[in-house]
Amino acid sequence: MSNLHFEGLTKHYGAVKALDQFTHKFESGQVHALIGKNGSGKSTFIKMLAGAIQPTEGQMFLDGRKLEFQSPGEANSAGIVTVHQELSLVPGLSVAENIYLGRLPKRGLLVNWKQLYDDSRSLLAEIGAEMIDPRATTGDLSIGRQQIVEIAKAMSLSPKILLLDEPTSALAHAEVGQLFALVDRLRTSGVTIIYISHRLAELPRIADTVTAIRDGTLIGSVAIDKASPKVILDMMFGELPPLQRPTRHIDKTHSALSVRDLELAPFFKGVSFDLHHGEVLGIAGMLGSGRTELLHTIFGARRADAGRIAVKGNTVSNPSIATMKAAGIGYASEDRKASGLVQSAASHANLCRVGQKRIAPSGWTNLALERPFVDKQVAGLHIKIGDPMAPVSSLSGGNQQKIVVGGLLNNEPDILLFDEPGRGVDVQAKRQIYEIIWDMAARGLACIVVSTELEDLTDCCDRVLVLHEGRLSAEFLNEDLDPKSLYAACMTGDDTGAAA
Amino acid sequence: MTNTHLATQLRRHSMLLILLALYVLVAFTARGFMTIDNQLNILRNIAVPGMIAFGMALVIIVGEIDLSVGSMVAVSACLTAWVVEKASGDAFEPAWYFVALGIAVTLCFAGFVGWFNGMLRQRVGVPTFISSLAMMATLAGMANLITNGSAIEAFPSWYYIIGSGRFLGVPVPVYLLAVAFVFTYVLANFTTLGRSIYAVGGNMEAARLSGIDIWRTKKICMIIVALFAATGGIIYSSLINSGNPTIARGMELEVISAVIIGGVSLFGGRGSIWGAFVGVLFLGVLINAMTLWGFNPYAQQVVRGALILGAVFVNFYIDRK
Amino acid sequence: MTNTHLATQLRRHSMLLILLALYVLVAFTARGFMTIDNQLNILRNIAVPGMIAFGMALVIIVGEIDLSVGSMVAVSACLTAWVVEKASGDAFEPAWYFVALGIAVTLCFAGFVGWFNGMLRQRVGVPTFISSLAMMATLAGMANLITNGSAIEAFPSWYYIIGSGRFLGVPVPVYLLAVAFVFTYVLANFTTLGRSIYAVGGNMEAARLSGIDIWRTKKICMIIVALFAATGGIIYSSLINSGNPTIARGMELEVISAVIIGGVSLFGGRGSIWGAFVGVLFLGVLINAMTLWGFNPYAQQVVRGALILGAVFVNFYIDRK
Amino acid sequence: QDQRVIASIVFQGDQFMKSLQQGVREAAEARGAEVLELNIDGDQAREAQAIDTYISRGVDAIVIAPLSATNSAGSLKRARDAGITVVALNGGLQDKSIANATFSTANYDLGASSGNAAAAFINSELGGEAQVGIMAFSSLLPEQSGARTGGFKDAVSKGNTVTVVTEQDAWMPEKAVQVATDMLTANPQINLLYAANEGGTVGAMQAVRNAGKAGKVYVFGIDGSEQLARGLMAGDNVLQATTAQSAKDMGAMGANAALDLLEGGSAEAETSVPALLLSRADPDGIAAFVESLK
Ligand SMILES: Nc1ncnc2c1ncn2[C@@H]1O[C@H](COP(=O)(O)OP(=O)(O)OP(=O)(O)O)[C@@H](O)[C@H]1O
Ligand SMILES: Nc1ncnc2c1ncn2[C@@H]1O[C@H](COP(=O)(O)OP(=O)(O)OP(=O)(O)O)[C@@H](O)[C@H]1O
Ligand SMILES: [Mg+2]
Ligand SMILES: [Mg+2]
Repeated sequence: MSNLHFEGLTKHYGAVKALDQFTHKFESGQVHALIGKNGSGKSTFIKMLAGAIQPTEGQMFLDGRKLEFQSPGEANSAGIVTVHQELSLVPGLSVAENIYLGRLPKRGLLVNWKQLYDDSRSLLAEIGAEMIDPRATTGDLSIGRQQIVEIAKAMSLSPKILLLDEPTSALAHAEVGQLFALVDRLRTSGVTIIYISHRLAELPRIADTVTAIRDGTLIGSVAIDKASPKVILDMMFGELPPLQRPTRHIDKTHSALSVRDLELAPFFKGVSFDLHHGEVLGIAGMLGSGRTELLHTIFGARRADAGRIAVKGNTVSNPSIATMKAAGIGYASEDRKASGLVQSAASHANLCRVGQKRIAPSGWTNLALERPFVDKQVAGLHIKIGDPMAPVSSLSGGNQQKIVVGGLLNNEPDILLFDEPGRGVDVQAKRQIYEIIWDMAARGLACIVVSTELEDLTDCCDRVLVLHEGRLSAEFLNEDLDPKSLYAACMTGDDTGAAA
Repeated sequence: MTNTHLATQLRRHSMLLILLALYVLVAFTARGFMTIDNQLNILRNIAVPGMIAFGMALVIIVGEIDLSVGSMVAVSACLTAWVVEKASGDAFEPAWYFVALGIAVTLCFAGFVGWFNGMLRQRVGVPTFISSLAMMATLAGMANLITNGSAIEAFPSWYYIIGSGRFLGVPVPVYLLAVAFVFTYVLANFTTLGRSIYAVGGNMEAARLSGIDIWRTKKICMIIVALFAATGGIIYSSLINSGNPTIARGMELEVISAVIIGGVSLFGGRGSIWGAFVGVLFLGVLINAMTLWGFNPYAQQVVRGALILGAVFVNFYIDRK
Repeated sequence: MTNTHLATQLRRHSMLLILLALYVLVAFTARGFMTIDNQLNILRNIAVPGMIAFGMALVIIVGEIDLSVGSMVAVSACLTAWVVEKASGDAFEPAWYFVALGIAVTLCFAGFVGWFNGMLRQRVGVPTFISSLAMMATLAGMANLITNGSAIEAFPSWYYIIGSGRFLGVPVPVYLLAVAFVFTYVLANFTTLGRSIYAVGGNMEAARLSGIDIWRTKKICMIIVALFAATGGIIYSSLINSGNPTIARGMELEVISAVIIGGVSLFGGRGSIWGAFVGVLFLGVLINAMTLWGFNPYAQQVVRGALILGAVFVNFYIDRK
Repeated sequence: QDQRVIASIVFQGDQFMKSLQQGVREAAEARGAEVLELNIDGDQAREAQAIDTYISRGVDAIVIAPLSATNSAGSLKRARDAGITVVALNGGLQDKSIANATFSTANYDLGASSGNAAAAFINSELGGEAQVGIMAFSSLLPEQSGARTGGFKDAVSKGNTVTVVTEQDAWMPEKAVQVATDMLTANPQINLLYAANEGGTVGAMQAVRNAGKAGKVYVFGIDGSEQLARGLMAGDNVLQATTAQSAKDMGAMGANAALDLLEGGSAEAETSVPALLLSRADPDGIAAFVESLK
């Protein structure tokens, strides 16, 4: 039995108090949910416990024994194992090597490859992921599967304490179910689990207690049966006004975007739909169902094999990013880090990148010329930034997402494609982003929103299409939107979308 | 508050401070260093590596590299001389338009090579490190082939002006350096193309999805550095009054060091033209100091290496703090 | 299925196929190429760049670079000769243990420099590109200082064996090359350290979080390449029977090209020792063919550059398909 | 009167250049002058820049081994115009009006000296016929390399039937070993190798030894060093002759001429320093040369 105890744990980054005087005790053999809005210090806490960073002050105890880690390896040997928020896999190595990274089985001086593959295979089977080949190159797997590899890696360390930092943010429902079954099993066998998630709906399904941090300070901890959604939100944000999706009348005489028989092998085929001015259209589908590719194709980032795309009634003959942008389309990528933002650049530069030609049509530009466009979006979207010239990587996920949106708005688009706008963003930030989307829709903008979290779609969209096995299989209008029927529509037939 | 502000400023300009420290050191130990004449000398000596460094800074910021600039300098000097010689039919004093033709042909050739490097990167994905390395051998060979190994002397008597002339007491190459600085500085800081360069180097995919023509951006940078290298070759051809295939050997590494010493990140997306200038000046002062100190040439290599290491060390150390 | 399998295999070994194509081309056009003697010549000629390339492959896979290997070869040759000379007090035929001492001192020195490069990277974050560039100048200067600019001839008569001897008809350096190959091949593919090298180069943070000592891993790679360079210097000192500071100039770029031609990614994490060997062999065959063809040295540079470009082009093109 | 300052500039880090600078330094310091040394590493532009730096530094004299007989002229003329005494060593300058004094051994003569020795050898030992392989440094320093091989070729064919089978570039010793080995493989008929500098000569000598062709292939070279001297004295009969220059003497003459001129004296405008043939047949000459290197 292992009790985790913290005394005044504190981490400062210069003037930033990422975590301040954290004093708390986690009961052993339970699943503890740790919640808080973006940048509240959750990952910082986890990283200290994992030995990835050292506390500025304060102490950590396991069963009364003081913990002092100089490296992640030491934490592992103490039985504390972490699945970090950012995927930490080596893309060029095999799945098996990633699972046993740093601890490959040896025979004499050499790696025992047979044992490595056998162990990995049985471990993957144990967690219900036998479809993953231990010899496969990790970088070739989908994000979801990489996440499973990450969890397998944690399991291989036979943890006493397991720390999961947003393990589900990239997982689809079926995979989340698998993960929860695994967590249940571990709990039964006495493992203590600390679980960070922004998906508040999944907490009752998995957690025993809920602990909230706000701005680096511990707010409180309650048992799950006392943690109604309102209690949780109050702990996270203080008072939060209820979300009201406005009902709008959409004029369907003119379509902003019409897509006909679009095909991109092997992802989708015969995709046709219309998007109207002022409409927010959701596209649901399982992980890996090809929604990102669909958006990319519409945006001209990939070339369709067949089909026709018309913007405001005019067929675009040769879709490329440049022509689509000129036609008024904007695209917000699903991965802020890899393709949405230039992380090394300032918030200022990221806000001006997409709309460059509009901000400075002559090709000459300067900071003073650009500043109004930056200020406008910072104010309009309530982006919290200290210095707009500081690298965008120093912002929280929610604010980074707003920078993405702000950058697009500076190009004054008519149609916006949002790929996973809510990924890794806290509830409040997510609501703000919805409100921004509605605001824009009210001004006649047409939006497409893709999300793996079906609740996002039901909360946000006027109409939802389901992409299933490469075809649009269902359509829901806003009055009959609810996550359950949406989920059922995504799941009809077998679940090859996630397994193929 | 002002204190941390000062500290930040200090850190941002740490390389400049190190350069100043070197200046003071040399001023007190090398006779003749602090004369105006010598200062102008330094500027003239860094003119060619300097302008190439500005172009190289753009290339590195956009996420590429060009190892062929040294050979490009050599081949440009030779090509200019060769064209003048062929065009003027060995006249003793070739007319100005033959010189203009030589310069034009050379610049076109350089532009083409730069474009070709960029094209290889785009169409076949060959990393510029390797394609430009192969280009380095090819161009060096071409310089030798054109001149058949010996220097071509074909310029009119006034041609010296480009490399060794003075205007208002200041050497002509210094003006060219200034033009190159202003050009790249403005490009990097005050044009949308400059913004695109940083974006492409910082995150190619994000830049592409923003509708930036990433390949065009990269090619422009490759072309600019090639053009500057060609200009450098023309300046040198004037300085030594002939097209000589042996010049500028190893200059690529000198230029790249300067750029990196000046704080441009080899990973792309970060750095400034001003930083590249500070880096070039640092190396220029170092070489000048070595010449003035005049001690054992072998020890000079060691001291030079050690001073570079020391400067980079201190710079990174301050940065880290 | 077998068809795609074949295609995959073809793609994986595309550089090997290009090498074979070159072989066939040269075999039909260069007299004396296909003799056993010449083949052994090629192997002996690539022995030194080859072993350094294996070490360099590890360094590049782990995400670093070392530009000082050429100077390291030179300084090692000189240091060995210098130690033998000083220790044996100019005896006409120095005893074997003085030679052993010379070799030992040289290897220790090289190991220290490799460690020092790694240490600078760790403690101050100086990129190895720049620190090893400074080290290149420093070591070159040291080689000249030690020998005072001229070659030191201090070896006993049997010393030639290391660089020019034969055993069962095969030159000794070829055995050393084979040992270096097996050593690095096994290290990279069959040891935990080797897998850590790939992990650190592929994702430094992930490797660190898995409890891998990333700095130790990087340092080991830097030390290995330095040791191989030192061994190369010793082989050369035997080949030319003296410690000469002018050898191996520019070898760093040759070695790095070979490694990259062999498919090792400059961004780290990907590549193989076998690939590095293919790259080295490609360059070795090319240089040998040039000599056998015997045409104009200037044209050789152009042809060489063009063939490298062509090979890399075709290789990347096949890879892309 | 201040101490006189002499800048001593060479273009390469080899034995010859080192001895040259040593000669300048010793002679100048013996007469109380200060010496600034520089090696411009084969870079014409760097040479021009260094000379300009010395002009603005206001040195009294420049004693230089110019990188090129023609290209180095421009900046040295500027130095002369600025009132600096210019002494050219080694190859000298084509335009004789620039240097106050010149001490040179023409590169062509160096080649011819080895060529004459080779001609005699071919005549007496090889029956007047030879198949020759040449190693030069034309992509490093085209002018010098061309003059040295030209001199050799002209001299060696006098009275003999000489075929130049192949001509390659190889000037660093370890590369030269490889190139020479490849040359011998490709052209087994070669029985004489000529190399135009020290590295090439060392490489050719070692390649013949390694290939076990001692007694079948003979080597002639240029430049002198301790290693080459030993090669000439070795019993394997590989290296036959090489032509050195009296580098230290040349340097000392240069420095003295410069100081003489500065002190109001005069100096010969042109002095030809004879090439120094080191030959297997003349052990005393070799010994004397080795002594001069110390
Ligand atoms: N290396 C760092 N340097 C400076 N500040 C940092 C660093 N890492 C984190 N911070 C700051 O510390 C605070 C807490 O960050 P942390 O990553 O712990 O938040 P989080 O609760 O995990 O947020 P999210 O839900 O977005 O993952 C934030 O304000 C963040 O900007
Ligand atoms: N470049 C590629 N090469 C091969 N397969 C790919 C490539 N890109 C994506 N895939 C695969 O195509 C399928 C569709 O991927 P896509 O990213 O479009 O799905 P998605 O519905 O957007 O899901 P996600 O939630 O992961 O974004 C996945 O199985 C993915 O692994
Ligand atoms: Mg976090
Ligand atoms: Mg997607």
